[in-house]
This record gives sequence, C-alpha cells and structure tokens, in this order.
Amino acid sequence: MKTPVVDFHAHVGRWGSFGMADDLETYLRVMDAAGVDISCINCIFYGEAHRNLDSVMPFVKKHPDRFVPVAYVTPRYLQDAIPELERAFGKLGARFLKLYPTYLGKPIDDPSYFPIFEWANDHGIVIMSHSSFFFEGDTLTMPRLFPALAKRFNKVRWVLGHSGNNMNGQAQAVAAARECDNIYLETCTSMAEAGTIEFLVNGAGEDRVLYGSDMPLLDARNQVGRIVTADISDEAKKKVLGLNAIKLLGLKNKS
Amino acid sequence: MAKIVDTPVIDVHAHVGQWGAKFRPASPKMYVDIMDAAGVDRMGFNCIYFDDERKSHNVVADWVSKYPDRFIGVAFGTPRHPDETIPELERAFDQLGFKYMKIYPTYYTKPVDDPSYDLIFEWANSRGIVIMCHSSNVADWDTLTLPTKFIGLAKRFTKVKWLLAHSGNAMRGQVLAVEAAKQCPNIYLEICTSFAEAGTIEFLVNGAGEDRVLFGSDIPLMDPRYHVGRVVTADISEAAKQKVLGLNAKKLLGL
Amino acid sequence: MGEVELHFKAAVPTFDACVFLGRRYNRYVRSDSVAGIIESMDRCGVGKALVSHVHAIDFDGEDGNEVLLQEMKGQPRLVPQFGANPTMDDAGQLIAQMRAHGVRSVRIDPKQHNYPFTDWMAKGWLDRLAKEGISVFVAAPQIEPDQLHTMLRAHPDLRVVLSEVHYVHTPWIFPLVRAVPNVYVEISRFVVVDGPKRLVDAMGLHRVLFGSRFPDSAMAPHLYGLHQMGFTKAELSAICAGNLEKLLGRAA
Amino acid sequence: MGKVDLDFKPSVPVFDACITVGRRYDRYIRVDNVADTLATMDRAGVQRALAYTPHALDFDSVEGNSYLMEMIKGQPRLVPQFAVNPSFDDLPLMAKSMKQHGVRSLRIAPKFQRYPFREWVLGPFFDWLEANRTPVWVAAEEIDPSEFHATVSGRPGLRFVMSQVHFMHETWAVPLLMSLPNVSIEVSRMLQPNSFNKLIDAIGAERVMFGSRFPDSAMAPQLYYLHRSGLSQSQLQAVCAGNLGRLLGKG
Repeated sequence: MKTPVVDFHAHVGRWGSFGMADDLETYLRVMDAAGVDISCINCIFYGEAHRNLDSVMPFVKKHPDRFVPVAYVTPRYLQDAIPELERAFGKLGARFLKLYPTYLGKPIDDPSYFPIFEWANDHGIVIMSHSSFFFEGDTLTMPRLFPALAKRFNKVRWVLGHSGNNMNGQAQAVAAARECDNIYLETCTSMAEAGTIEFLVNGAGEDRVLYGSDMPLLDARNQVGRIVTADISDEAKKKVLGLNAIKLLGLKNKS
Repeated sequence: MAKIVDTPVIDVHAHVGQWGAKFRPASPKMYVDIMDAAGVDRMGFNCIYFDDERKSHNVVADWVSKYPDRFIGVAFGTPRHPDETIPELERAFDQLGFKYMKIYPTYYTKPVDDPSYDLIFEWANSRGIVIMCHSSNVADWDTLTLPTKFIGLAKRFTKVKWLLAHSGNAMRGQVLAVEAAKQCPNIYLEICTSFAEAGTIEFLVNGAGEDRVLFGSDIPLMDPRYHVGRVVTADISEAAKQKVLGLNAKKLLGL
Repeated sequence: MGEVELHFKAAVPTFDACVFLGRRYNRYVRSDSVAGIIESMDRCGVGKALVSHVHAIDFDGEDGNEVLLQEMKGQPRLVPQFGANPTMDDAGQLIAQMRAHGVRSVRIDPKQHNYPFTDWMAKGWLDRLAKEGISVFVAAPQIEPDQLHTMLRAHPDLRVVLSEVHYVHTPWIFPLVRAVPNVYVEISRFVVVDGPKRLVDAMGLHRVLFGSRFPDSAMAPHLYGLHQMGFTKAELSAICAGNLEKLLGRAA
Repeated sequence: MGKVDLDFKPSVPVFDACITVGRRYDRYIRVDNVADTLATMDRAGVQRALAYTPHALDFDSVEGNSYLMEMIKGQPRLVPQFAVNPSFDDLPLMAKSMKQHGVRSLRIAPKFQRYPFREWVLGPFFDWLEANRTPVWVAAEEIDPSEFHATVSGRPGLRFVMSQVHFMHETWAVPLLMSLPNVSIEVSRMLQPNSFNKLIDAIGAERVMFGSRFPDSAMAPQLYYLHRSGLSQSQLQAVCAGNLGRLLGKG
C-alpha cells in the first residue's frame, strides 16, 4: 500500500557511547526498507547552537527530497539562540524547532525558555519538545506542563515527542491534547506498551498523532510496525504515518 | 613575580577528631606542620563526629591546649538533645574560650530552618555569635542546607553572623550563596570545597564583596595548601587576597 | 511514496519467546489475561507463545507457576515457562513439577531477588537444570554481565536466553555473544537500527529468538520489523519459531 | 603571621595531565573555549596541557575527537587526548585518526559506557594498545577497583593513568597503585593533607603526574600545594611535567 510516510522524530549526530552511528547510507537503506519517504532530522548534542544544524545540513543537501532540517537551540546560551533561529528558519529552511529540557536540567516552562517561545510564537512555528513522565519525579517535561504553554504561546503548534513515553505519561499527553487543539503527539519510544497507538489515536484524535522513530537510535521498521499493526482504521494509519505531518509542516503531498 | 608577604592567614573551617577512613593519624603537631608549610597562622576547628556536644568540646579544648596561640576552639550545637545544648554552649564560650560555633544539619537530617534549631539560634542571637553552617546545593535533591534558606534566618536572627561553609559547594550552590550574601549584610561565605570549579573565588569575591569571603580548608579532608593556593592564584586584587586569607576572619571573630 | 503494509500478518510460523501473563501489583497494564494474549496473537499471526506469570517473578515461584498453569489450561498455543529462584526453590521438586507439566524453561531474576549469579550461590541447582536440558531465561537488566559471562563459561551445557536486551546493553552484548556459544538473545527490546541483523552477524542465526515482552510492548511491531529486515524466509523461520522450538526440545 | 605568595608562579616547567575543552550538554561551565583556556594557562604558569573533550565520552568518540581537533587547531600548547569506546569504535579507524593528529594517549569511561572492564570484552583493544604502546587514562569514578585490579594485573605491558582520584577513592587507589607498577596517577583531586608526600612515599615520584581537571577545578591551586610539599626539585620537575612527557613520548 502506498501512502506518504513522514518520520517526525529523527536525529543526526553519532552516539557511539551507546552504540549509535549515523551514516547516511544505513539511514537511507533503513528508511527505504521501512517505507519512509521523509525524515525530519535534528541534532541536539552541541552547546554551540550552529553546530547542531550544521551537522544536519549535509544530509539535507545531499538528499533534499528525503530529509527535512529541524533546528535546535538551548536557553543556556541564549545569546546564540535567537540568531540561530533566524539563520535556521530564514536561511536554511528549517521546518520546525526541537527542544530538549532534559539537557538544560530545567522544566520546559522555565522562564529562561520564554524568549525562544516568544520568537516561535511571533513566527507561528512548530516546536517539538521531549516529553516524559515515567514516574513521580520525572517532571522536567511532563505533558501536563504543556497546556499552559500552548495557551500562552497559542500561535505555536506544540508536538510532544514520545507522547509522555510510557503509560503514565501517555495519559497526561492525551489530556493535554484534549485541552489544547495546538498540541500534537509523536509516537516513538522504546517502551511501546501494547495498545499505545490505539490509546493515543482514540484519545487525542487521529488528526493529532504523528509518526516518529527516534532514528538512528531505534529502527524505523519497528516504529512503522507500531502504526501499521495497531487496531485503528486504515484512514487513521495513513494520517498518523504521514498525512498529518504534511499538513502540519506544509510539505508537498506527492500522492 | 613571586611576592611573599607576611599577612594574617586564618583557616576558619577545620575539624578534629579521628576519621580513620579519611585521615589517620591526626595530631596537633601534624596540623601545625601543615599550617607552617601552607603559611597558615591560626586555625579554628570543631568536632562534629559525636552526637554529644560535651564530648566534642572536650576533644577540641584538648587540641587547643597544645598550641593555644595557633588554634581556636569552635563549638558544636545540634538540636537532637535540646536539654544539653545550651548549658554546653555556655561552657564552651564562657569557660573554654571558644570563639564561634558550627552546626551541621546534614547529620541532623533536617533542614537548617527547621524550628528545632530555633533554641540554638535564639541563644546565639542574644550573644551576637558567629554560626558557621554547612551549605550545599550540588543537585536537586541537595536542599537541607540550600544557601537561600539562610536569608530567612539572617533576617530573623539579625545579631547572628552567618558563615556559609563551602559557599554552596558546586557552581549552582555558589549562585545561591552569593544571592544570600547580597540580600543580607550578616551573611559571610567560606570557600573550601572539593568541587572548586575554575573561577569560584573570583565569582564569590566579585559577587559578595571582598569583605565577606573567608578562607577555610576542611582539614583533615583536604589540605590547606590547596585552598590557600586557590586564593593566592585567583584573579582578584592583592588586597582582596589578604582579606580573604585572614583579615576578614580577624575582624569577624574579633581576634 | 512510502510502501507500507497496513494489514500485516506473519509470513512464517511464529512462536513468541517472551510473553507475560497476569495483573501487576504496582501498575495497570492494558492486557493481563489469556484472552488478551490470544487476541493479540491472532491479530498478527503468532501461532504460539512462551508465557511466564508475573506473580512468579514478583512474589513467589510456587504460587505464580500454579496460577499460570490454571489460567492457561486448555490453551495449547500458550507454552508455560516457570519463574524460579535458586535461593528458594528446591531443584528436585522444581524439576519434578516441570516434568509433570512439560515445562522446558525457567525465568530467573537475580537482581530483583537479591542474589549474585555465581557458582557459590547456584552451582548445584544449575547443574541439575542443565542435566535436564532446561533452558534459563533472564532479562538483561537483571544480571551483572561479568557474572553471566563467568557462569556461561563454567556451565557449557547450560543454555541461557538473555531477554529484554536494550540499547544501553550494546556495549557488552556483542562481546558476550562472541565470547560464549551457550547464550541466546531474545530481541523484544533490541529495536536499534538493524538490531536483529547485527546480532545474527555477531552470533550466527541459530541463537537469535523473536520475542515481544507483551504486554509491556506490543507484539506485532517487532514481527513487522523482522519481516522488513531483509532475512530470507528460512532465516526468518528460524528466528520467529525454529530456534526456540529446538531450544525447548533439547533432550534431557 | 602566615607567609604566602600572592603572585605565585611554578618554579618548574608544567605540563597539565588533565584538562577539558568544549561546552557541556548538561550544564554551564565558566571556561569552554580555547582562548580562555590559554589565558588561564598563562596565569597559572602552565606551558602545555593534555586536553580531551567530554563530548567524546558523553556522546561519541569520532565526533567528539574531531570537535576537539577543530577547537585546538594551531595551538601546540594543547596536546590532544582522544576518547575511545572500545566496545563500539572501529579500532583501525581510530588508529589512523590518532596517527594523523599525532595523538599519543586515550581516555576511556567503562562505567559510564556500561561495559565490564574485563579481558573478554577488551582483549582485542588491549592487544592493539600494547602493539601501539598507547597509554590510557581512566577516571577513578569510572573504575570498579577489584575488576580493574584483576584485569590490569594480567596486562603488565599496558600503561594506565588513574585520573581524577578523589578522597573518596583514596582507600583503594593507593593500594592499587602499590600493587600495579603499570598504573600512574593524575592528582587533580588529591586534596587530602600531605597527599603528595604520602603518595610519593608509597610509590615513588615517577608515576605521579600533576593535572588540574580544568575547568571543573581551577588550574593553579594544586601547583601551589605541590610547591609547598617539600619535594626535591627533581621530584617536582618529574611530577609537574617530566613523567607525563616521558609517558607520551614512548612508542
């Protein structure tokens, strides 16, 4: 069955400490085998904001039809952040912004993030943040922090990477999406309890769930497998796999 | 080039009592030999290993008696046995000639602003005593002696001079310690720590002012030569170095 | 346009090597019954599943194994696996029970049960299991890798299946499977890029087992991923069922 | 009155055996660039420093090491040390890159990278190190003492440097050094009273190396302590630069 497949959550940058390489050839081979058309890729490892997108761009330049660049900044070096956003969205064609409060060590609603949120709101961009609530105490990116942000910065479309990660977090993520129509949920996780995709789609609605893989840490074939084998309608599968992302990011639908 | 000066050098943070796991044997002679090598004039030490103030004070007094012109007795107070504490503090200051006191909430396992400490603080306030307390915030969990807790105490017990040992320990704690000193003129900062990030002394002196930072070593955990080294090699004025090394302590303790 | 299969079913006979049955004492799971397991198996074409009961791990082997047998009675597609603890369970009694019910594997949890996996702790017990041809399953987070390596060397007749190998274990899993021939890997959590392929390259085809750890992860996606991995049908058959059948069929 | 030197500079050449450069993913540090690092070395009287970047351990050796080389390019006073993850890295590729950049030492992090420090994991890596005569740095907090002792005692031909040894590690670190002649110590966190005298009494001065772990510690204070420890001039020279120079020069 042919249908557009957009991977909303993918990285570049090696993480050899845990066995992850990022060579282009493997990337494309796995995308092809999984049936993925486009991967939205970010890099979050460097303190110097420009280094992150600079690692992404060679992939995009080589295969502009397969990779979409995603910006990354951190408020730790705020002096770098806004110029980098200007460069990423103004010059390099970034389609959305990734945030990772876990590395900052502060919650997603920490005021140090606000200048970034304000810029994003002014430009009406999409932000994907890591989101997780495994257990009591895992609070930096718990999904229930997002509705207040989504209301305050209501021109931003907020994507919750991992949809809260495990079942505890998924319940909060679905509640957040129900509360705010500018909150979307992304699916990848290495937890992946049975019934996760069904829970997200039935809870948040099939229009607000986005397929993601966490490539090249996790294999896209397994993560696509989670969508296509879920107990949801074919229409919903197609939306989650790619149609929703195309709409959200304003990509061209080649079908 | 080298600039050897004769200046008062007073180590305000030292301990006595054997701690076999870390340093043995400890003896008054060994302390004096190390002080001579480091260029330390006088040293104020306490004993916090016994949950018994009387025993602590006896150990300290015995050491002081060996080199009374080099050693300064420091009292210890804990709320765990409240009926013993005040009489024993009175003995330490009135009969044994101790000059200031130390408290250690980490062993008491309650925060420094726990009401059970009020008994000690009220007594100290009535006499205008210097209280040195461990202060630390190296991670989110590390809150018992959070430097900002001392702001409320310093405003309530205004006659007490509060000396924050370790100045919050790691960089994140230092930020809070400087904030506390800025808000309260009766808060002072002591420098020793095994974290000792580059730029710490400069940060404390520039933040709290050169009149409110005091040299200490934590012997027998650490060697005074290292901590003297941190002061003399810091990027601050010579006048500031001399104040931190001893002039501030001399004034604060009325030596 | 991406080519995906929206109605996937396994193309080869499939025997899931890692399924758990039962309610948890500390959290809700979405599927906790025999009916739930069977339904999930039917959806993606899994023929058989090797099932442990969570009670046997979290509380007690004797009680948990008994509940397991009761609940799965009359379901030939579910193959029982016992939970066991060498510090508690007498090897003779355990083996007799297993013989009586045709159980060919046990699951151990050394970290949760607070014992070192060493000879001075478990030598006699393991010797008897090995002699009986019983395989031992253990989750990777439940064991010290160096202890496991030492024991695999010391007990060449013992077969150990390492389950729930996650990407955080990549630093030692490859050296381990290269160093010892009597360890198997169940792939339910090894969802890294090319995971099953890299394992086959490192350890050969016959020690890699499909498993899902249902319901803590969904059953079908692993199988879907395996089918897209580029294996031949014979390789796929070995990983999806043949290898496990052979392992459980080892003679006493 | 105490006698102190308010403008201290070391009296011997200094080669710092442990500094890092580069930003961190998880926290702010006060000095994260090469220019400020060199300014600090000037102030501290340190001529050369062996530098690695935490990125190469936290994330990836290939990218981290190349990040390091990019940062220190054209700075002969900063001597590169590469990080390696022997359970994952392509060793021939690593060798090529080391040769290209004249890198003479490596750093590993077994606990963080979660591999057992055992011959069955590291055998090929050890053979390779031995063939290339490459010394390896490892932080004390990355070591399980019994495991390290058992493995290293079987490899007398290798050279290890135990780095960042805190007083928490003193109970086992000194006996370990006494028992294993092929292990040296970098002293950035040896802050205990008389630590240098005790260390040199126990193992001699040849295996003791000054290091600062800058910028996680200041660079100069430990040099002050060393200069006030009553060492002979030749011991001081060996500890401050000679031992490290010799170790890196082998091969």
